[in-house]
Amino acid sequence: MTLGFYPGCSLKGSSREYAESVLAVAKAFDVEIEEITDWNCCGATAAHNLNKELSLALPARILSLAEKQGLKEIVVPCAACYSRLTVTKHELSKDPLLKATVIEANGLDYSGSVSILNIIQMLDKYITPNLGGRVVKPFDHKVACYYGCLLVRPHEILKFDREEDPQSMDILMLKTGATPIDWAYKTECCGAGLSVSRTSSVGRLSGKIIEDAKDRGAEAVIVACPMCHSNLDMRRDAINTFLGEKVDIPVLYITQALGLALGIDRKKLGLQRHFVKVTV
Amino acid sequence: MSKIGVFVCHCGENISATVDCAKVAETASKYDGVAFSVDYKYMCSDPGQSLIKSAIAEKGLTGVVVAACSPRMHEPTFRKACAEAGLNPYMCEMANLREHCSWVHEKGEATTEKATDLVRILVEKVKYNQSLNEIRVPVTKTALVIGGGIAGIQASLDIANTGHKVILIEKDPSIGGHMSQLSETFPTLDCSQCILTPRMVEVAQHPNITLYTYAELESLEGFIGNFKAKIRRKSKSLDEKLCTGCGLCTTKCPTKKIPSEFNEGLGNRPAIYVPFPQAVPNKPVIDRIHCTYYTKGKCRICEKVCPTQAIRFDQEDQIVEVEVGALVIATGFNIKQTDFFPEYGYGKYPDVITGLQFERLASASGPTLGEIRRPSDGKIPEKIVFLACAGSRDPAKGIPYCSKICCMYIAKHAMLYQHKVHSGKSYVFYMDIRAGGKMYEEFVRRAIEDDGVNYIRGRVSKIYEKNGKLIVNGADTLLGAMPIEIEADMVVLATAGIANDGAEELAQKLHISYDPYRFFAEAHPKLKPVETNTAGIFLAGACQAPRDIPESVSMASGAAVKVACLFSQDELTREPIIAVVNRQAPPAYSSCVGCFLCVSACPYQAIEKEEIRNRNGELIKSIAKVNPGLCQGCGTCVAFCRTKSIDIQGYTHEQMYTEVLALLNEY
Amino acid sequence: MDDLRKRAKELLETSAVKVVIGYEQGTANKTRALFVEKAEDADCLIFDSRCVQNLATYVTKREVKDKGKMAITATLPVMRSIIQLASEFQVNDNNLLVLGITPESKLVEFKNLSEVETFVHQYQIEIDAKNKEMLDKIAKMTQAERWKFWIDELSPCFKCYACRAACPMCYCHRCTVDFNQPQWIPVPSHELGNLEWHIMRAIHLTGRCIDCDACYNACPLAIPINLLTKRMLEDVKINFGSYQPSIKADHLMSTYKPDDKENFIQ
Amino acid sequence: MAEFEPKIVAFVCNWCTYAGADLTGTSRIKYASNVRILRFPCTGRIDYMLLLKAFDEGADGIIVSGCHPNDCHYTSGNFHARRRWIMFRSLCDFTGIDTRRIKFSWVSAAEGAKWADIVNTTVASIRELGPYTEYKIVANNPVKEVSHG
Repeated sequence: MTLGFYPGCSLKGSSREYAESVLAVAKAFDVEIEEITDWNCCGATAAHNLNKELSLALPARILSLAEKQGLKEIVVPCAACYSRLTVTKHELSKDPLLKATVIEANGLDYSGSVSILNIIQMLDKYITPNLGGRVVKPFDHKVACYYGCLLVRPHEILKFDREEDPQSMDILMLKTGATPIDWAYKTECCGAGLSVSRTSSVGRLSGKIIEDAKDRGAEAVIVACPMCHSNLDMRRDAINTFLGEKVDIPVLYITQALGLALGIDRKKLGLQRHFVKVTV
Repeated sequence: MSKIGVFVCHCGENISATVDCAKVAETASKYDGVAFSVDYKYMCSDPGQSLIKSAIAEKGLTGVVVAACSPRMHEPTFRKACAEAGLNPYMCEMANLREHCSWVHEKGEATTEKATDLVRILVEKVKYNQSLNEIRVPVTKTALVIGGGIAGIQASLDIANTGHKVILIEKDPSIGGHMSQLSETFPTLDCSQCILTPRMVEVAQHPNITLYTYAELESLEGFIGNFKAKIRRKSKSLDEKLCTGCGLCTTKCPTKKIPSEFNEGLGNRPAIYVPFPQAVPNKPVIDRIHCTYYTKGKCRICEKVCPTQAIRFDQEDQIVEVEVGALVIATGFNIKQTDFFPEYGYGKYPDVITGLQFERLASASGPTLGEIRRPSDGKIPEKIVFLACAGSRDPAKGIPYCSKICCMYIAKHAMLYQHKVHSGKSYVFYMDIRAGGKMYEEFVRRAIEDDGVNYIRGRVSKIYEKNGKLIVNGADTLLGAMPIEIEADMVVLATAGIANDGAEELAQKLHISYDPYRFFAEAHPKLKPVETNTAGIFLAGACQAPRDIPESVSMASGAAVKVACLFSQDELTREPIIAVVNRQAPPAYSSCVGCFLCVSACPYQAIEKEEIRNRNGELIKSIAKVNPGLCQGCGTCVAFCRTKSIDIQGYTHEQMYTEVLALLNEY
Repeated sequence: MDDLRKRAKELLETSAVKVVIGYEQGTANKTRALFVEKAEDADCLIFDSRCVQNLATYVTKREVKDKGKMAITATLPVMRSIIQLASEFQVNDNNLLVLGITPESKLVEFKNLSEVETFVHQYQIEIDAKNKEMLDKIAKMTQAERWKFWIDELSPCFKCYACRAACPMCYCHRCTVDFNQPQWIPVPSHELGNLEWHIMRAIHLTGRCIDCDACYNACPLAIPINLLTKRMLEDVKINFGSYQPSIKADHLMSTYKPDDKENFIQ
Repeated sequence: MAEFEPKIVAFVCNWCTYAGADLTGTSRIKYASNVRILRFPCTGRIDYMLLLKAFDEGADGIIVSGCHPNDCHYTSGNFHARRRWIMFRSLCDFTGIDTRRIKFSWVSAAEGAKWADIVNTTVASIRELGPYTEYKIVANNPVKEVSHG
């Protein structure tokens, strides 16, 4: 079966390496990936703060396109996109009137038949069951798995993992040979969209995350969200300013860490693109 | 042929000011079946009542309509007057000319016309009234009290002291309940055990009280005054008559590491154990789940060391059947455990404890002998944080209600901590301080002002462990939601008070209702707080809602008085306004077809199956039967029955149908 | 349907049941109910698409019941009726054996009624398109048009009670219309009395009617009285959730939820 | 011609609405005199057949009222009644009975003013709707002879 792929803006821009690593890992396991044609913005942040119908119409269009393309299942690696798409599906399923409005606005059929997978669900479904013997270079490091906000919340809608103390990434990393640490900042805010407007706030918020990871001996932080990644990686200067020391723990996408364990070429995983040099 | 008397009251001028009473009486005199009609100034006065009585006697009235005030006011008065004159009181009806007519309309023809209509309706109804007799049921003057906490103890003692027999059952090996676990009590700080244990002993020694510990209700049948209860006495593996309570077995038992329920898991107990030193009865039971002999088939050390050979490994549960006239339910409450709180670590931090665990730490008889030491390493905490409303008042957690006792016990905990750890710092995160109660607010102020407890108005979002400390992240909403981080050594969660385990099952056994939170429902939130919807079953204490000790005790005494009132009569009389299933001659026996849909419609479980059998005992038909002891006369079943086989006395099909017809048909 | 005949024969021969209720060839190419008491008569049993009469109506009849244990040829609507009847204590495993006929016309024998229930629950009760359209049409009329529609439709009814006789749920020995103290519903044929009778019937069937259309099929005047029960079925679905007959569950109209929703009580 | 005076029948429960109407009286709040109250133990007792009977006999409007949800003297009589009302009202609507003429309400023993208001608004709206002629015409239709044979 072909797995649909919604990259969203980040994976085509600032987080190309995330897309690269997702595709590299999928390829390694012969998972057929097909990008949704003519996809559009998921409406994260801007739309859903301003206009409810628009914020639902945008993701609905993506899901409609996927349906049209004959996709049954799509993977959405960006946590924000995942959240928007899932929330939309949920809202439309419980309000037929809203659904009708959105269908009319988009001019596209929408049945809600496409299932949406976040990256962890995708890996758990297609990769980890076939992992046996494929881990050639165990990722033998202490890692801090950082989930951020949108991957596990709101629980009522996503129904994924435990919202206060999620475990799914830790379990997955364990299988790559890593040692996940027990730490307190798994779901604390990284500063998100303030990255551009209030960099110092991001420095403080992300700083606390990096600090706790460091204090508990993590050698790498593992993430599954481009926003988290850019705040923890790209804003490392601001973080270091806040911490008053230079902390050089690298931040890896879970697909990158997995790729390394599978022995995939570092370049193919886009590790060279990070601001904080990936030494692990 | 009916001979109905109509008595129109002026109520001074209350009615006559807007209604032409003489005309109403005159019009009524022309109605079919009206033998006598009169108006009078004050019908409820002695001369007014005499007027009715003499008319009944002289005219041989078969029915009476008093057109006066609301029947909710004087129906009993006039029915009594009728009864005194030898007319069945239920042959008397009232037309409400005052509250529903003269007081709410202006003087005029329309008002008088309405008054005559109201009289006519009742005249027609009375034609279909039937003589009814009060229902009498005998009373078994023994009470069953379920639950041996402070509420159950108080209720048992109060009932027993009125001279009636009481059977008290408790599911644990000892009575005492949660109160026996407490260290000191607010707002006086007197020691809980010191005030409770004398009561426990009194229960054990009272000649009117039969105490069954380690026992639970198996089933209940019957109705007010006449219940039959089956009680399961769980096997204690012990001959209680032989046991002297010397305790040798408990010291010799090799299985010693079982978390003690009494100490909320902060201490251990052996497999044969007495829950606590002051237990009543002070005799051990064997916990068969943990006992080596029951699990592995070997050991029997207790049997060997027992000086009186009281151990009985082969003892079985025993079912005791008792007949009782009333029940008091006092099964208490429970609290949420720390694992209910993911944000506070799913219970994985040993130093995040519940309020009840803190009670055990603070108790002189507790695992730390009253020293506040944290469970993980036994260190005395230098900084302690108390969280009020852990779960309570939190709709997202499914507990929107206030647990009521936490504000007070947290103040007490913080105070006790400050008294015991002078250098320590204590913080309380709260939403509101609810200290309504005698000396309660003063008590909280004392904690804040005299003992220096830091009260912070705000919620805690997260607790995590770092370098051996518990990092408490909260906000102070009085300082503009300023984030606050406290590095604490120990955290106490005032976890929500919840209904006890098995509350639903018990409610179903008792046929009483419970609220969405599984607390038992009172019959009326204001005026019947200790009654349930099942007559003869009363509630006491925290099984009804979170309650503190004084409230539980007052409720228990209230319930006891209700029982005593019931037991003051040899027979109960009830208004005969109840539903009745019709009976006919064989072969039909009744028009009821036995679909029993009425059974689920009845709010009182008053409808039962009656099996009609022939002489050979073969079942001919099953039909519904209303238990007159339980029926409260709402009539929900009546409107529901497809065959119109149930009718309600006083509001029968014929009566109500006639009222509608009489109202709309002009005469 | 050889296997049906064979099984009926066995059941009667072994005295496992005393009577098998099924269909036989009637006159005018119609089928009618057959009560087989002797094994040799089992050969008269037939089953084909013409067999639409709801046989469940017979299992509550004294004359049939008194014969002893019954077996019944039961299509899906009949099975649904039987489950509803079981929930009302009218039949049970001791007096009834169900020889089910699946919508694919396969014979299945059920060990007990709870197996029947499980089977029945695989299928939702759905109102057919034609009637649904009719319901919509009536709903779209003005109130006055609806009044006229029903008064006109019900006007020819002369209360023959064929609808009642055909309905498996109308098993009461004394119906409300037979009640005369007071006379709730006037005896003669009159629009208002007719309306009252049919409203009452629909209310009594609310939450119990399994939508078999037996009432409509029995009506000699083809009055669409089944629309009333269909409308109730739809309303139950909207207000309290889909109806499925169930032996153990409480009857829909003899229970309530504290948060039942309505929008008309002031 | 005199102004049309609607005939309104009120079916109320003894414990809440009847007592509430008593309170309207004790508070001396005035309301239209068109209503006649019939007292039932509980809304659970109110048979829908009686409502039809009231229209049969010439009522122009009907009020059905009882205790608010959770306040029922018998705990759940009003909940049962509410279910029946939901279905009965819908069936009436489906058969073309004018449901605007049946007012359902919850009036507690403390809501004397609400009772007056319910009566007044009902009387006003029925006055506007006029007599229930539709029903009356049909009610006055002659009984049909049915020839058997």
